Amino acid sequence: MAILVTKRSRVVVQGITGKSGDFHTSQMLKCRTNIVAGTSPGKGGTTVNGIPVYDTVRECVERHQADVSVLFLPARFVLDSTVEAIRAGIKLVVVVPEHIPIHDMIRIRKYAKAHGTMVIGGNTAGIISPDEANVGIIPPIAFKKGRVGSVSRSGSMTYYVADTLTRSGYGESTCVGLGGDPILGSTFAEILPLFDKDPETDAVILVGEIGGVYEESAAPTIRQIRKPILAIVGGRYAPVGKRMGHAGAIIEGEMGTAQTKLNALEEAGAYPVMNLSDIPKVLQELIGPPKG
Amino acid sequence: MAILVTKRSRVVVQGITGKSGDFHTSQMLKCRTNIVAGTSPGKGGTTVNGIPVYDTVRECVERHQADVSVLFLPARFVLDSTVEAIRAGIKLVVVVPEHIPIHDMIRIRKYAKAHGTMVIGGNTAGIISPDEANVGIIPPIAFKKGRVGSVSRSGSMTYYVADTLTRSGYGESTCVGLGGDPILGSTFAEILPLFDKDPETDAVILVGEIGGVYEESAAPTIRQIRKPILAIVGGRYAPVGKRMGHAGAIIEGEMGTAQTKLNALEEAGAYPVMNLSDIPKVLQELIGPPKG
Amino acid sequence: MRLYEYEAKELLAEHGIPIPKGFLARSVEEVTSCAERIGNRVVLKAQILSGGRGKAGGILFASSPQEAAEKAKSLLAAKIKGYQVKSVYVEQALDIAKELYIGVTIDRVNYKVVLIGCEEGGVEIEEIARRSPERIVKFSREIDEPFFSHDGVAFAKQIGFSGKALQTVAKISKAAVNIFYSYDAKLVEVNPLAQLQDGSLVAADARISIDEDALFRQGQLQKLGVENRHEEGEMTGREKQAREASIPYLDLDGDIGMFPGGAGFGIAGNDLIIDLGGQPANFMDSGGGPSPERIAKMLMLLEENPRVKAIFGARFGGVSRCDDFAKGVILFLKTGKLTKPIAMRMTGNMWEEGLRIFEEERKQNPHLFDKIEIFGIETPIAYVAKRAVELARAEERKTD
Amino acid sequence: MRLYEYEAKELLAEHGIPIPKGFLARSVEEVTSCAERIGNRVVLKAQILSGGRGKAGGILFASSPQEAAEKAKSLLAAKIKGYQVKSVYVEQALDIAKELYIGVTIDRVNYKVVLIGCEEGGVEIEEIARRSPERIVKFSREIDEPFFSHDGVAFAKQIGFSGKALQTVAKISKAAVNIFYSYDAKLVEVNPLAQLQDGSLVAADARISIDEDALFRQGQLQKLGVENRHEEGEMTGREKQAREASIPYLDLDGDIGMFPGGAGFGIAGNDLIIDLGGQPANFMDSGGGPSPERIAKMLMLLEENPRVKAIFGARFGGVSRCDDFAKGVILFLKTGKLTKPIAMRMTGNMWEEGLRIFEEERKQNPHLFDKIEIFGIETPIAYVAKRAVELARAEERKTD
Repeated sequence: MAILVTKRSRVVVQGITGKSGDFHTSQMLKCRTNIVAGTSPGKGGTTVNGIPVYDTVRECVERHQADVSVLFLPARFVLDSTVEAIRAGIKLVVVVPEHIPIHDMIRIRKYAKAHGTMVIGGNTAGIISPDEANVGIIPPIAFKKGRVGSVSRSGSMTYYVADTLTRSGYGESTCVGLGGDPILGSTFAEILPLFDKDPETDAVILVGEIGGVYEESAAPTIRQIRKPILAIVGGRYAPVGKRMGHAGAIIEGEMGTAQTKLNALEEAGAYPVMNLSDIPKVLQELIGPPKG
Repeated sequence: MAILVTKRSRVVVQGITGKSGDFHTSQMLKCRTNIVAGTSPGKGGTTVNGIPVYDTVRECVERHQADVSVLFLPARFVLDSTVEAIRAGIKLVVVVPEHIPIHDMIRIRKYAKAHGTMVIGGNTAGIISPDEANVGIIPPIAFKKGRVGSVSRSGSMTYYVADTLTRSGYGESTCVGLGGDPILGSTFAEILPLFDKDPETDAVILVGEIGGVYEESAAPTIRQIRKPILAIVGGRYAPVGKRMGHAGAIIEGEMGTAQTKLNALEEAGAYPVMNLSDIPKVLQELIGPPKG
Repeated sequence: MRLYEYEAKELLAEHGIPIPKGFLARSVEEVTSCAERIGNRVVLKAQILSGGRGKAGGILFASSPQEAAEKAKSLLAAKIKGYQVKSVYVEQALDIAKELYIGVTIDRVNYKVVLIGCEEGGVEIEEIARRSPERIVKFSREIDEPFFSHDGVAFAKQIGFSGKALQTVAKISKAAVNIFYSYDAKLVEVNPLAQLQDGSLVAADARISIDEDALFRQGQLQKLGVENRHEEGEMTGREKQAREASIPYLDLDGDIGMFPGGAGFGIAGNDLIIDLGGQPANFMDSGGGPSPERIAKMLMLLEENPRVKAIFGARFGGVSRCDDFAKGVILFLKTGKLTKPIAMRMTGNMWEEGLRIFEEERKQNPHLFDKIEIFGIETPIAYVAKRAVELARAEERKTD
Repeated sequence: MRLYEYEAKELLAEHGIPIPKGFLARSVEEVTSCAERIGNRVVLKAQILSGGRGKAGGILFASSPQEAAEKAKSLLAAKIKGYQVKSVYVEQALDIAKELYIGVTIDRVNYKVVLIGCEEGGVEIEEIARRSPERIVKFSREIDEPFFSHDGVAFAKQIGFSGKALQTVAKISKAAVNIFYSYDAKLVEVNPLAQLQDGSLVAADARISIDEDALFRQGQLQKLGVENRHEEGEMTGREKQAREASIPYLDLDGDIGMFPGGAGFGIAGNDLIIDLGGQPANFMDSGGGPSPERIAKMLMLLEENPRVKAIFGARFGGVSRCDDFAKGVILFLKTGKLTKPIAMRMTGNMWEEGLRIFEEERKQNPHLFDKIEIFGIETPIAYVAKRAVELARAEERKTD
């Protein structure tokens, strides 16, 4: 099965005619991702990498039953394009661009929630389910189909975790990059339950990092998850960062260091892991040796 | 019974400490309108005409179960104050001020519809149910409790219709002034069904006038009304007015003269009446002589 | 409140809608230098607050600065649709292949904001709406519902555009919606939106109408020099005089001076007089809560109107109180200028006080009331109207 | 992106929030004349992009223009919290009875906009939030949900205001929300909002932080002269140099130069090195899709850092491709400046191409690769990290 993206996903690339959209479409196609269409207003009727281009997402949904979209567009167009995808009925939007205005991300989140759409990113490397689909910019080299999921705030850590899992024989069911922007479309709390329900996932690696409160706010969800969750939090030795005025502290309280995050995650039932190389050992204890 | 405002209405006056709010509160009280509270931010704790003043409408609702509000405020504050009343749970808002920005009135209408609140006005003389309540600025002199309702786009015509009804012995159940502003909170289509359901109303006088499309758009509703409706439309001899660009014509089509309005109303089942003095004769035919 | 074409175009350009090169000129010399700056063929457009300029001779073409100067001379001396032409917009003449229509306005029936588009435009747009409504594309939206770029794309696509023009029309429609909201507009109309021979799109003419009642929050328009104004081109002198006193007033053809209360009875009163065989000389509305001074001014307008033979007055005091009304009438009577008979009814809020004021004055100066008949709630309004018609007939007989 | 106090106050004033009389001064002379214009007692506030100025000596009082001049002299020569003081805001000293707090920010957990108020304010506000959270009033709203005047009234009432102050706090809170939306702010903080002895309210200090990523649509801020800036007061020279090249970079205390890919592994890589007994000399991030030039620049920063003994490189090509990475590394190697050993791993998108580029260069100029060990997917990253630690230890032994 895998989660979010599978062989059956019907992917539309928004911004397919741009340099980046064009290149990564070819890369995603190499992973046999089922890309059915692309959009670029004013370029409807052309093709890119053999994929038909339309002016609107609605056409992609109506003619190709697209259900997943991935964005390769400048940050300033992300709000518009995401809302377009949501309105057209797309159920998963993967936002690759970074530096999206914060207010826009909150608008996107509100819109997505109201319409039951999941938005991943911005500044995400994407989502990969090895042998099924690769939606975003994830280099497939380190990935191999397996039974461990990962969800990470960092693209590079997604790669290194997969590198570790593949190397140790566990492989991955699905790896989700939440994205590196300060305000994210989806967080750990929304992804973990999907892994819990996925029959092909036995354990999940959660990769957090200093800053923000996404790890802490995932704690209540982690308590509900039955599958083992391994938690890594980057920045254990990071110097204490600057804070954003008093208001942030009033709202978020005493959160945000790697230690408070690890503590919160462990308290909620996750297994803290210090380094990537410790993952196989801990997995072995929790779910036994890799299968196959 | 009467409609919209009765003895049981619990009225709050928004802007009660202003010159106009103060004066008309005293006038409404003379008609024994059940005014329970007034508002004026920053003046909470004082009294006007013996009525307690609060900073917010919410307090008036919580402490006095207010359910009707009437506004005496400059036009620029009407959006804010109406939304405040709606949010506080008020179910009928009577907007006396005129010259309310058109965009604001559309915002008000949207907000009111979403919350099931009825807004009357702007630029309305108000609503009077003789011997029950008088909410607004209607001079009670020509009014007498009876069994004919009226709904009018013009304050002065409300008075003259009542003058006619009272003089002929029919009297009035409730008289509703829709208001003279170009965009109204409620229209004929919303008021007529209330009269139809009111056991103490036997017939309704609808008073329209040239301009806009409120009469034409009431036609479908009029077809559903079982009680007789007498229709007067002012401006039968008015010179053809100027129109607002092409867009208005595209949206509204061929509507807006007194004759098209009278035709539309008659076709929908209303009885056209040319002059006020014809009303008693037509009423006599439709509902018989006045009672009592 | 309609904006001048050059103001509307300034807003369009500010919001990214392409407009032809053009400059405002207030004299023949300015027209010449503008025409020189533009080069080639120019069009001179009289800046008046009215549509239908073209048919009325307010739009002239010129192939050279010399020709522009000649034509500007006559244009700047002309009166078009009642307006004295005070300025001319000198614009590059366009090589138009096709005229389109884009407009944003309010749907007053459904309380929506509507974006309207058509692949045909110009002066024929209303005719198209009537004849082939299916060719008109309408996007109806809740107020304040964000209008996204992709909405503009969908709109342009539905009108029938593709390729580069699709993107341009999408942008223009989004910009038009932005203008609508930014300036509290009642109407934003780009008509015609011209498609040139090279395929590019440009706003050949524009009409923007602002809600006067929202001007208080339109600081930017004030900065642009836009102020409250009316389409007064076709106003009579008396209408302008009334407007200066903030009295809604319209001259009509009859001989009975109408001196009513609110606008509603102002309109219905005219019907009443005509049904009784009279002819109103005017429409008038006192506005809400008029001062005694304004009441007096209203009467003075009628007294000074030579058409008026008799005056029909009606006051049902609501927000406008009878005491203020009575004071105003007396203020006028005391000028001693009244020569015309008045039949008038007064009732409503503070009528006792109004009556008392009249009675007191009558005791002091009974002669002031020689030509005025004042009725109260006991007399039906139709009787008072009939009396006014009789008075006018009597005056007519006198002059015969 | 934090605004200077004087910029923040300009925005406050523009939105109707009362601010004390004050002027910006860039020299002792200007301070004197500002103090003269204000009269009475003034406060001199160092304009730096950092909080905690008061405790750091950045806020001084003066009873006369002479005293102001003296204090300005030292203030304009001072470095406060790492910032050279370049300008001073000269403001009327306030007779404060009470300090309040009003702020608008984003609740990142719930994706809401939150208005925060407290009848106590100043530097103690965080302490209050911790100790007595019930005293903090929070109004949490959906993004773009209109904030009405009556919301402000309800908010002010909940904080505990009545009468005239209720109206003022209502207005200020509404204005703060307006500012938050108008300028794509991350934070709008009026703290302290000072209640003076006469009961009036005035914004004694203000902090506004703008979302850099939304600056492209903040034309008005650009007009006000606000441009993208960073809080660089405490930056080292190398950090400033990196920032000029748009490379996120932070100096640390160790001796291993960190040359990673994305920010995520940039952070985790530091943990890895420390766990392996090493000490990173820096934090660095290449940003998305770095050019070969930027890659070369990153290496140069490490080469030029005298602390650095060895370099740990890691590239997992995603949006940043390995071919560009290899080109950048070679660009640097070709400068001939490399003196430090590098242990580096490269894999990910276009790794074959990257490897090919290295191999070709090695054939041409084998000596360029003397100090660099390049690993691929076959080698675990922890091994490469360990190798970097070993190399640093070896260098250390050499210098001993």
